[in-house]
Amino acid sequence: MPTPDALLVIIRHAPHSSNWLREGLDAALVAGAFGQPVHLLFMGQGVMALLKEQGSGGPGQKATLPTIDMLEMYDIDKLWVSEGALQSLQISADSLVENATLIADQQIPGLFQQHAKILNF
Amino acid sequence: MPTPDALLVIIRHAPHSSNWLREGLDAALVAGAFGQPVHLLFMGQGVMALLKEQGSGGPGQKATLPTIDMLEMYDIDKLWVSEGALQSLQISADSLVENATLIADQQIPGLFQQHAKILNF
Amino acid sequence: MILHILTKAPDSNAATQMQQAVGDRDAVMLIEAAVIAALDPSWTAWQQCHARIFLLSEDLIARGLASIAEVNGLPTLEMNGFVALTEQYEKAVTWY
Amino acid sequence: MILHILTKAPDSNAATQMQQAVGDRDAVMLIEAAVIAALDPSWTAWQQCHARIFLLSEDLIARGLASIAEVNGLPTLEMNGFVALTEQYEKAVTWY
Amino acid sequence: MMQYGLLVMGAPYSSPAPHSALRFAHAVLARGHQIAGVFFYHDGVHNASLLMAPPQDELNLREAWIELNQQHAVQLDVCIAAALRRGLMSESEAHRHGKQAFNIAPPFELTGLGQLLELQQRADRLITFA
Amino acid sequence: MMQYGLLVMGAPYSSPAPHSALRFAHAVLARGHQIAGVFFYHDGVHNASLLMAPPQDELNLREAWIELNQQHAVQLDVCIAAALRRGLMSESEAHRHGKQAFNIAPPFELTGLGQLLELQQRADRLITFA
Repeated sequence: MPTPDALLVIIRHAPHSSNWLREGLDAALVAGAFGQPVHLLFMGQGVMALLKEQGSGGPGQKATLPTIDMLEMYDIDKLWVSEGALQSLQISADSLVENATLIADQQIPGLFQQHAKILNF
Repeated sequence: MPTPDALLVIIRHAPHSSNWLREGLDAALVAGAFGQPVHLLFMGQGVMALLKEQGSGGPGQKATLPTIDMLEMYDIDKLWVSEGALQSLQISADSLVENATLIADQQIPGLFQQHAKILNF
Repeated sequence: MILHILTKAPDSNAATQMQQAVGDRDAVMLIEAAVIAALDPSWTAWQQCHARIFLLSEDLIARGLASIAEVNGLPTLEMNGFVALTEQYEKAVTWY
Repeated sequence: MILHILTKAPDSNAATQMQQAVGDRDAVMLIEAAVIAALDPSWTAWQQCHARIFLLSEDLIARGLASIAEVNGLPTLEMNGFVALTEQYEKAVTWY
Repeated sequence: MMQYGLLVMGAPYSSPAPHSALRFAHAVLARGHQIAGVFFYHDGVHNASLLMAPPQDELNLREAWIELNQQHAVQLDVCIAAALRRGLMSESEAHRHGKQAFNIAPPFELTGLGQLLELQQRADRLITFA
Repeated sequence: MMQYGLLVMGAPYSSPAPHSALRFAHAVLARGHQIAGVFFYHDGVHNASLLMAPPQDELNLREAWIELNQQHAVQLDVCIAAALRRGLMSESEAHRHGKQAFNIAPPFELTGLGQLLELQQRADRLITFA
């Protein structure tokens, strides 16, 4: 269950298409490193950050998966994924990394209310 | 009728939301100044560049309408506007500047074929 | 209670995602490209957030949409009113 | 005959506008975020451009979509094949 | 009276976000509140560029931020990681990276993301412009 | 053998366009064609920044463009109007604008939009990355 002083970081952008995803994850990692409880919510194309099969980008482009793996080291173990986003992108839950938790879209407004601090990327 | 050596410049972005509109119009103006025949096609939110009622943006932000008015000085008098874009944005043709010409969406692929040079903004 | 600030057009992913997150008592402020919503009174967010959704008037004026917003009877706020909303709602989330 | 290059997702304005401009004999190259189309074999452009629409394989691999593209039986090209298309089609238009 | 923090993530001239943020900031002050700080992240780091040279008839956004700093003591923090990869650095970072020039100077300060989280804790409201 | 022109309108690290353009350029050359020039416009002007300092494990895009210039004599033109408003200028522009520093240097050249139109005329193909 979310703690009231936790930070909710929302990830809405896919890997490689912009720097939003990486800079959003960086914010989550820094908050985690400062000991702040952090929860992540993946919406829209942001769910693509959790695809197991991702490679790196072109030569010299950084992959996202190692950063996703780092989240646990900072005690960021709550990765909520919008069920509706998976459905509309036709992504099966099996193709995501292990520690993702599906959340029904009706529960998303409640999640926002429960967090005192929110950063939206 | 389009001449085969004319440049087709496509404008798809609304005023104030990015610099695409302005930089697209700049390209059209420079081509016109160089004596190249230039035709403009407004698609999607680009049609908003032609709204008569536009003001300037916030303090210090440049308005688009003076640039639209400058087009004629460079002999750029063909301003095609996608009829479908107007319909889907629910903009009436009356609210556009005088020299805009509606074009049916079925004619758009033909327009692309008729121009040897295209720049898409 | 959250103030949602939308900066992208009503047909954008940002708008769709915002609509998924808006709670019953939340409010919505439409700024920048989001004021294009003035053209479409049938946009679902107008119903969803009924009485708690506003267009930023200076962004309407800049885009030539002020009179259509009035014709369509849509609620507008000046920048001062936008700030007042951020006072009332203890959290603000921007969708872009 | 034009090669249309799409760099944004199939649900973007760029994709819609591209579909309005594609002629009967044109081809389509999907790169960057456009390779998300691999997830949706029912996307209308697959029918519209039937046999002349391709996904860039290295962008599929980067995003973890290579095997789904294969499962869905969608045509892919390497960068070399993309260049070959630009040789065949005398004009190229990028939608972003 | 409340404390506002602003998070600016759009570049001048490419995004309307900096303009919106500045107009919002002045309205906040006009209503008697204070601005605890502005944090520039993502493409917003370009707001700090010393070398910005917009046409004469357009607002110089860097100067507008500096005015806000000088008249209302508003702290202007720029995320260092976001800045470096986008070609923005202070004099000391330029030394460290062996560069001959720099394009970030006070009152803009390069700082870490921790500063954003600290601003979010300290302010009554954090408003994002992007 | 054909002549290709490239129009690059995305910023490094914020857009994948520069990466795509570079990979495309190498594939063009590998197929025996020539690259008549690259024109940087809109946010693409940031590709030329001398002060770009990405993390060590990421490609330095400016250096990758310079390599293309040195090994294949590819001209690298940057739109001057787009550059100035985004905080990019050469040494001579810095003098003109009274700035102490500059962040564009050869082989990148500041030039007008006319150069883009000229490239479009001269090349057999103009491919846009944005």
